[in-house]
Amino acid sequence: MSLPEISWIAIVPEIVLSVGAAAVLLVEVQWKPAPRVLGAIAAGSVVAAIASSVIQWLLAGDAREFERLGELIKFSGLIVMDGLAVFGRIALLAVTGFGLLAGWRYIEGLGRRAAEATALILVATAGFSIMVAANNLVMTFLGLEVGSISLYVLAGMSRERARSDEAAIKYFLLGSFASAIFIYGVALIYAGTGEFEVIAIQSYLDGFVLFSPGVILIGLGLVIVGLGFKVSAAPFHSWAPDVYQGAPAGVVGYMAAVAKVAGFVAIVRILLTGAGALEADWTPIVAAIAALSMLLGSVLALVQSDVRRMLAYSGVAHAGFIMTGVVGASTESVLFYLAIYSLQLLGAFAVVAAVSGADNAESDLDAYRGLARRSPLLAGSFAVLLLGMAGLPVTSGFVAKFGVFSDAWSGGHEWLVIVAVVASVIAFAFYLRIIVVMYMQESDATTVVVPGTIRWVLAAAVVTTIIWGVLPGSLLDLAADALPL
Amino acid sequence: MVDPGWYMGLAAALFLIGAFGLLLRRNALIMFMCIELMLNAVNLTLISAGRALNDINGQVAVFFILVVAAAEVVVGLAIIVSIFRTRSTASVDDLSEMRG
Amino acid sequence: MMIDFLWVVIALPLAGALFLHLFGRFVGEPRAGWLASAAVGGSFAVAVVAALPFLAGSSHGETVVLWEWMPAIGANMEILWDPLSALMTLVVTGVGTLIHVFAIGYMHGDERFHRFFTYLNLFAASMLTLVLAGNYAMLFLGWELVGLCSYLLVGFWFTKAAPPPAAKKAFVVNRVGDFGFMVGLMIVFTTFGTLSYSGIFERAPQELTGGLATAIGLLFLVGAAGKSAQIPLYVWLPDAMEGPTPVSALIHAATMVTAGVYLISRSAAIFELSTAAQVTVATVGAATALWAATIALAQRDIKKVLAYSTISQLGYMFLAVGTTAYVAGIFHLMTHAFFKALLFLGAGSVIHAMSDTQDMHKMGGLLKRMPVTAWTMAIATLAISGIPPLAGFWSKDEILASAFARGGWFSALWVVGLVTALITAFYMTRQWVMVFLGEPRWDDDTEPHESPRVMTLPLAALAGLTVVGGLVNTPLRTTLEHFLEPAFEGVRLAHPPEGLAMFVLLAGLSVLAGLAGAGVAFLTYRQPREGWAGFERGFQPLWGTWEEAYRVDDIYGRLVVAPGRLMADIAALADSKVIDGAVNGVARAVRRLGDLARPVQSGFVRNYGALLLGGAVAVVIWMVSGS
Amino acid sequence: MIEALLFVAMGLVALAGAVTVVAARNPIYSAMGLLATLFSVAVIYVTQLAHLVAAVQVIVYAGAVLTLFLFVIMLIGVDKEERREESLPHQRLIVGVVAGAIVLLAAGLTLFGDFDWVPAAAPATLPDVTNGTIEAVAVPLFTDWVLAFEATALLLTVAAAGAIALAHYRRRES
Amino acid sequence: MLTWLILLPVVGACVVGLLPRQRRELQLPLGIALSVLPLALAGYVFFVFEPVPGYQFTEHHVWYEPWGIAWSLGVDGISMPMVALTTVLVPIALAASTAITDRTKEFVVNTLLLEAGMIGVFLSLDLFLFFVFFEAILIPMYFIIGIWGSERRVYAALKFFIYTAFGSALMLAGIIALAVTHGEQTGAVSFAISDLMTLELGQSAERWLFAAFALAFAIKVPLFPVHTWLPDAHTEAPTAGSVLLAGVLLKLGTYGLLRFNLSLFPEASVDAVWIMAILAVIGIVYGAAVAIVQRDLKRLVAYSSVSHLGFIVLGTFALTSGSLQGAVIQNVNHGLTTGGLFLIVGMIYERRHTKLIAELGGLQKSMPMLAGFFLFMTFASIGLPGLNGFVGEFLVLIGSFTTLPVPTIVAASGVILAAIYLLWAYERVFTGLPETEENRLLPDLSAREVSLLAPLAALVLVLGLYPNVLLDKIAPSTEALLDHVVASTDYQVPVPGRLGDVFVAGGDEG
Repeated sequence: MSLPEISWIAIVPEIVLSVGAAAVLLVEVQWKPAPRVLGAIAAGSVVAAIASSVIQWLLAGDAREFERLGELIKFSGLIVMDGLAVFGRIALLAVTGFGLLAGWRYIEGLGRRAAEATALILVATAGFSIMVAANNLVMTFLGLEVGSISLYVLAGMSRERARSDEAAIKYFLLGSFASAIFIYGVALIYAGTGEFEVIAIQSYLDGFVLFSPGVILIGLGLVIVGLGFKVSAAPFHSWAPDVYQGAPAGVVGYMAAVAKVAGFVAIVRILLTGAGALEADWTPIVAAIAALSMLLGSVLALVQSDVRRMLAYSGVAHAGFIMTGVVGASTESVLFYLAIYSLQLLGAFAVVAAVSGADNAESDLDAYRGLARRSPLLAGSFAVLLLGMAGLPVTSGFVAKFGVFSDAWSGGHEWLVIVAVVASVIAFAFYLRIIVVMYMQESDATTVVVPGTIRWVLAAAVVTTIIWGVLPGSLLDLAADALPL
Repeated sequence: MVDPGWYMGLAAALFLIGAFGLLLRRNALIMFMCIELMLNAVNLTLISAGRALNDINGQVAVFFILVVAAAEVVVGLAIIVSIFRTRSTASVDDLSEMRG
Repeated sequence: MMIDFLWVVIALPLAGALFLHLFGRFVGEPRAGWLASAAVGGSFAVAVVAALPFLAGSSHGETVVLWEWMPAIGANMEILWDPLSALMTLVVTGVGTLIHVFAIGYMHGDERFHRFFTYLNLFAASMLTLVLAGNYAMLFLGWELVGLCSYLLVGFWFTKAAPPPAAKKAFVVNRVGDFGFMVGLMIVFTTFGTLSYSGIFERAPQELTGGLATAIGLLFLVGAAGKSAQIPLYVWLPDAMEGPTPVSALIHAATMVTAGVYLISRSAAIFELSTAAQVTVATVGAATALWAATIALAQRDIKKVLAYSTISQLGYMFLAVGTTAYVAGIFHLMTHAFFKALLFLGAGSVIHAMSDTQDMHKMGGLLKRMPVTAWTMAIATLAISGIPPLAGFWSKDEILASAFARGGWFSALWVVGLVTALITAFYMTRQWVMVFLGEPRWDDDTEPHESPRVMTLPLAALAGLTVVGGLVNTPLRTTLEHFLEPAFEGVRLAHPPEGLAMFVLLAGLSVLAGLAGAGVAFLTYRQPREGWAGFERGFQPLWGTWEEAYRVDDIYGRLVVAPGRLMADIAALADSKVIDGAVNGVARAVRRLGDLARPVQSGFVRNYGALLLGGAVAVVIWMVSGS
Repeated sequence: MIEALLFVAMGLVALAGAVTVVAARNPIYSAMGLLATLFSVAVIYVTQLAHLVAAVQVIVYAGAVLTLFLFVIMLIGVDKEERREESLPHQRLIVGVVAGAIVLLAAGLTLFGDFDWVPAAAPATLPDVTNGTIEAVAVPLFTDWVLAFEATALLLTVAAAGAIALAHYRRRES
Repeated sequence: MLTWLILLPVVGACVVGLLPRQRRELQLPLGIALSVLPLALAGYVFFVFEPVPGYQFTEHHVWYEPWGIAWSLGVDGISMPMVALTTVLVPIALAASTAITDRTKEFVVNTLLLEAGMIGVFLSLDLFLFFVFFEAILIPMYFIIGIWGSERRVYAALKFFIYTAFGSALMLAGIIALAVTHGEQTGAVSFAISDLMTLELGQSAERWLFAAFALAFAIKVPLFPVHTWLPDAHTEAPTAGSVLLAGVLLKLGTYGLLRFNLSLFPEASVDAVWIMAILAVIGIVYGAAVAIVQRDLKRLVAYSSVSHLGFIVLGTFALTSGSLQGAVIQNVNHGLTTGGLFLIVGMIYERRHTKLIAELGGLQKSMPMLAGFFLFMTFASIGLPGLNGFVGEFLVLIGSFTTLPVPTIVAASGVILAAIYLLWAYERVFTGLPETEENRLLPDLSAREVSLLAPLAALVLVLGLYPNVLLDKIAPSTEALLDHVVASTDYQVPVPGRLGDVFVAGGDEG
C-alpha cells in the first residue's frame, strides 16, 4: 500500500487560512477578545498566506523555466501549483485582505458573531483557493462548495435587514441547484472519460477517436452552466442582483469578487486546458453566454435605481466581457481583467458600504446625491472606480477590455467584439448616471463617515486602477506568466 | 448484467424529477429534498460509471458528494429555520421583495 | 521705383483707421476728421506722383509682391500698378478726400464722430486694396472689405430701426453676388492653376475655351451685379441710403459700387473670349439703366432718387464694358464719381439744412436759402442729364456712341440708353426743381440754412471737376484712352464711330433727349404743387408702380426670403424631431429594452431556477446538436 | 437476471419515491418518498458492487440527513399543507417548455444521436478492484484523495460555523 | 520635449489639485499660470519646427512589448497647428472662467487634464495611445459640461459622452482589427501608424475599417446626420467648455479623418470621397439653415460650427493640395473664431444670464466694445477676407472645385447663409435701442475680458493676412499625405487646365 503523496508547500496558504479561521473561533470561545484581535489574526493569516503564495509563484515560475512541469502536479493530481492557480490564489487573497478591511466596520458591528463572520471569510477563501488550484473536478466541487456555503451564510448574517434572509435563501437554493448541475456535469464527464482530472481529461480528449463525445459534451455544458452561475453570467445571473442587494453591504464586495475570480479561473482551467480539444464545441456556447451577459447586464443595469443592483448587473456584463476573453482563448487577458475588476468591484462596494453606513441602510441612488460635495474624496474614488469599470482609458479597465477584445478578435470572433463594444457603450450610461448623481445633483444630507479601513481599500483600488491603466505592463507580464499546465 | 446506460438513464430521470420539483414546489424544505434527490442521481451516475469503467474513483467521489450534501443540509436548514422564526413561513414565494 | 512704396497708398488710410480706432476717442471731434482726410489726401498725393510715369508714357504697369498669402492657389499680397488701377486710385482717393472733408461738417456733433472716420478710412484702404490688387484673391479681399465697410457705415446709426436691417441686406445681397464671383474664381483657378492676373491674362487666349470664358464671365457678372447693384441684385442699394449721406456719396455712388465695373474691365481679357458674356453684360446694364431710371422718376425721397439714379448710371457703365468700350465705361465711372458724389453731397447738405428731412415734397424754394448747394447741384444735374460740355455728356455720349457703333443687338441697347438719358434728365431736373425752386413746403420749425464752408468747399471742388472732368477724353483729344490703353493690351476695344459727322449726329440725339427730358421736367415742376401732382397722377397707375419700385422687394420677399425661412424652419424642426429624435429614440429604446427585461427578474426564486434550468437545457441542446 | 429484476424493481421504487417528494402535499410524505428513493438507490448500489457506499447511504442519508429533515419539518409545523395551485406567473409554462425540450433532446439523442453513456472500450469483465469493500474504497481515499478528504474538514467547519452564526443571532434577538 | 507637452498640464492639474481647499482665490490664477507653461513649450516647438514633411521631435518608448503598444509621439505639419491652437485656447478658456466660483479647483483640474488629453491626441503616433487620449478626454469634458453647465447640463453631458463614445467604440474594434491584421501579416502586432500604413487590406476590410473610423470621427466633427449632440453640448457647457469644445474637440474629428482615414485607408477614402463630400455639403447648408432660426445665441453659434466644419471635411476629401491645406488651417481658424464667439456669448451670459436672442437687443449701445469684438469674430466666421476664416474657406473651396465641382458650388452657398444667420443675430442682439432696463445698464468689457479677446482677435488678423506662418509648416505635410494617397491608389490629383476632364469625370462619379 502506497503512502499518500504529501506536498506541504502546495497547500500552505490553505493551511494558514484554515488555522487562522480555527484560531479566530477558538480565541473567541476562550477569551472573547475585542474584535480587533480577531482582525489581527485574520490579517496575519492572510498576509502569511500571501507570502507563501508568492513563494509558490516563484517555484511555479522555476518549474516552467526548467521544464519540470510535472513537479507542479501535487497530491496525486488532485491539485496543481501552476501559474494559473497561484495567480488566482494571490488575487483571491488580495480580495480577501481588502474585503476584510472594507467590511471590517460591519464585522465589528456583528458583536460576538464577528468571529464567525471572520472565520467564514477565511474558510471561504481557503475553499476558493482549493478550487482555483484543483485539477480534479471533484476537488473543484469541494472547493466550490466550501466557498459557496460560507457565502450563503455570510449573505444571511446581517442583523438588521430582513432582505438578508431573502438573499440568503435565494442564494442558497439557486447555488445548491447550480452546484448539483455542476457536479452532475462532472459525473457525466467522468462517465465519458473515466477521469476526474483536468489534465487527464485533456490527454484523453486529445487522444480519442472512437467514442462519441455526446455525454462529455452534455457534461461539459452542465459544468459551464454551474460555473457560469458562480460568475453570474447570463442567463444564470438571476441570483446576483437580489443577493448583492440583500446581503450585508460590508461583505458583498468580497462575496462578489471571490466568486468571480475562482469561477473564472476554474472556467479557464476546464475549458482552455481540459476541454481545449473541444474548443469548437464550447466556443459558440460561451460566446453566446458572453454576448447575452454583456447586453442583458448593461441594459438591465441601465434601469436600476439601486446602486447595488446596478453593480450586480454591471457584474453580469463584466462576466460577459471576461467570457469574451475566454472565447479568445487567452488566460492572460482573462486574468488581468479578473485581477483589476475584482479590485474595482471591492472598491465600489467599499464605497457602498461607507455610504450605507453602520446601520446598513438601503443603497438607493438617492443616497449618493451630491456626494461629491459632501465627501469629495469618497465620490472621487467612486468616480474613478466607475470609470475604470466602464473601461475608459487611463484606467486599468480600458486595458483589460482592450485585452479581451483583441484576443477575441484575433480568435476570429469579430461579431462578439462588436457586441462587446456596443454593450460597453450602453454600460457607460449607467456608470455615468451614478456620477451624475454624485457630482451634478445637490443634497443637504450630511457628510459620509468613511472608516479608515475603507479608506485603505479605496486608496488601493484607485491607485491600482490608475497605475495599471497607465502602466499595465507589470500586471500583464504576471498574467502572461500565469499559464495553466 | 444490466447495461450501465440504464442505470444512468434512471439517474438522469431522478435528477430531472428533482430539478422540476425544485421549480414546482414553493416549500423550501421540499426544495431541499429535491436537491438531495439530484445529488443522489449524481451519485448513482458516478457509481454506475465507475463500475462500467472498472474504476474505483467513482465510488470515492460519491463520498465527497455525500459530505457536501450533508453540509448543505445543515446550513440550508439553519437558514430555513431562521427565516421561519421571523416570518413564520417556509414558502419561498413569500420571499420575493427584491426584484427587477 | 515708385512702386516699391506704393503700399503706402493703402497703408496710409489703414493706419489712419487703426489710429482712430484705438485713440480716436482722445483725438476729439474735428481733429479726427481732419486726420482721416489727411490720410486719404496723402494717399492721393502719393498716387499722383506714382501715376506720373503713365502720363509720360514711360511705364505700362508693373507688379510687386508684398508678401505670400495663400501660395497654394497662387494668391499673394501683390500690387498691380497700371493705368487702370492708377486711375481708380486717383478717383477713390481724390473724391474720397473731398467727401472726408465734407463729412467733417456733416457729422458734426455725432457722438461716434471718430468712429465714423475710422470706418471711412478703413473703407478707403479697402477700396484701394481692391483696385490695386494684383490677383483675384486680393481683389476679392478688397471686394469683401468694402462690403464690410459698407455694412458698418450703412448701419452706422445702429440705434435707429432702419439702418441695421439695411446694412445686413446690403451685405447679404452682396454675398449672393460674391457666391457667383467665387464660383467664377474656382473655375479660373481650376483652369489656370493660379489666381494671379499676370498668369491668367497672358494665357487666357490660348488656354481658355469659349464656353469656359462665358461661364467665368457670367459668374463674374453675378458678382459684379451684386456689388454694382445691377438687376437682379440691385435691391440693396436703395436701402443702403439709410447710411449717413457722405457714405452714400463715397461708397454707394462714387467708389464701391463701381467695383463691378472695375472687375469686368480688369477681366477684359476673359470677356474678350466670349461674345455671349459681353452681350449679357451689356444687356443687363442697359436693362438696369432703364429699369432704375423709371423708378427714380417717381421717388419722393431725395436720396432714393439719387440711389436709383446711381443704379441707372451704373447700368450705363455695364453697357459700356459689355460693349467692350472699357475706356468709355471707366470714363463714365470717373465722371459719375464726380457728379454723383456732388449730387449726394448736395443732397446731404440739403438734408442737413432741412434737419434730416428727406422728403422732397417738404422742400422747395431752397435756392435762396442755400445758393452754393443749389448751383453746384445744378451743374451736377446738367452733367448727369448729358448737357455739354459738362463731364457727363462726354462720357455718356461715348458709351452710347460705342454701343451704336458696335451694331446688331447693341443698337437696340443704344436705343434703350437714349431713352434712359431722356428719363434721367427728367427726373434729375424734377428733383432739382422740386428742391430748390417753387414755393417752400417745409415744416414751420425748419430753418434751412447754407451749410458751413467745410461742406460747401468740397461741393465747389466737385463742381469744378464736373465741369472740366469730361475734357480728359473728348473725340478730339482722347487723352484718357491713351492713358488707359496699356491696361487693355490685347483687348479689342469698342470705339465710337469714326468721323465728326457721326459724332455730331449721335451727340445731338442724346443732347436732344437730355434737353427734352430736362425741359419737360422744368416746366412741369416749376408749377405749384397741384400742377405737378396732377401731372404725376396723369401717369397712374404706372407712376404708382414706379414709386413703389415695382414692388421688387415684396416679390423677393415672397419668392426667396419666405420660402427660405420656411425651409430653415422645416430643417430646424426636422433636426430636433427627426434626427435628434432618432438619437433620443435609440436611447429610449435601449432603456425600454431594459424595462422589458426587468420582469424576468421577478423576485421569485423559482422563476430564477426555471431560468437556470432552461439555460442549462439550452446549453446542452446546443452542445449536442453541434456533434 | 437478478440484477435486472432488482434494477427494475428498485428503479421503479426510486422513481415513485422521487415523484412523491415532488408531488406530496404534506412535507412528511415528501420525506418518506425521499427515504424510499434513498433506500432503493442504496440497493442499486449494492447490485453495482458498491457495498460501502450503499451502507453509508443508508446510515448517513436515511439515518442522519432525513432525521434532520423530519426534525425541521416538525419544528415548523407538520399540519401546514401546501396549496397545490401554481402561484407564480408563467412558472408552469416555463417548466413545461423546459420539460418538453428535455424530452425532445432525449428522444433526439436516442433516435438520431450517436450517443452512449460510457466509452465502448470499457472492459466487460469486472476484476475485484471495483468491489466496493471498505478496503477497496479506503485505500484510494486515504492515498490519492487524501487532500480532498482533508478538505471535507473545511466543509464541516463551515457547516458548523455557519449554523452557529445563523442560530446565534436568533438567540440574541429572542 | 513632446512628452513634457503632455505632462505639463497633468503636473499642473496635480499642483492645483493639491492646493488647500481654503485658498480659493489662488486656484484659478495658478491654473492660468500653469496653463501658460505648455503654451510656452508649444511656442518653442512651433518656432523650431522645420517646414519639411515627416514627424519631428519624435519620441518612442515601448509601452508593453507583447501588445506592440508604444508611447510614441511626434508632430508634423498637420498636428502642429492643432497643438498650438490647444495651448492657446486653454489659458484663455481658463481665464474666462472667473464666473465659476463653485468647485473652482475641480474645474481647473479638469480643464488641465482635458488639455493634456487633447495634446496627446494630436501628438500620438501610435493608434493605441491615440485612442487612449481620444477617449480619455471625454471624461473631463463630461464633468465640465455636467457640473458647470447650465440648466439641461446633465442631459447634454450624457448625450455628448454616450454619442461620441459610441462612435469611438466601433473605432476601437477597428483599431484592434488593424493591429491583428498587422500581426497576421508580419508576425508582430503593432499599433504604430507608420506600420499600419503599409498593411495590405482587402477591399472590403478596408472599407469596413474606413467606415468604423469615419463614423467615430464624423460624430466628433460632427458631420450630418450625427451632429445633434453638438448643439446641446455647446449650449449647456460653461463658456470655457464651449470654447474648448468648439475650438479643439471638434477638431479631433477632422484631424482624425486627415490623419487616419486618409493615410490608413487611402483606397477606401478615394472611394468614399463622394459620400463624405455630400455629407459635408449637406452639413454646410443644413447647419446654416438650422442656425438661421435658432432662438438661443449659443445654439446658433453651435449650428454654425456644424456648417463650418463641413468645409473642413469637404476639403479633406477633395484631395488637392489647396483643399488639404485649407482643411488644416481652417481647423485652427474655426477654433479661434468660434472660440471667440463663445467667449463673447459667455460674457453676455455672465452679465445678462440669458442666451435667448429675444431677450437681448441694443447691446451695442451699452457695450460697444463687446459688440465690436463680436462683430469682428462674426466677420471672421463669415469668411471675410483679411481675417482667418477666409483663408481656410477659400483654400478649401478653390482647391475642392477641381475634384468636386458640384458639391463645392453648393458648399460655396454656405457663405451666403453664414452671412444671413450671423448678421441677423448680430442685428437682433446688438442693434436698435436697448428696450429693457437690464440691457441698457450692462457694463462694457473689463480690461481682463479685453485681454482675453485681444489675443484671439490678433491671431485672427495675423492668420488672415499672413497665413504663411502656418501654411509654410502645413504644406509639406499635406503634400506628403497627398503623395501617399496618390501612391497607394490610382487616384490622380487633377492638373490645372484640364477642367473639361474634371467635369466629365465628376459627372460620371456623381
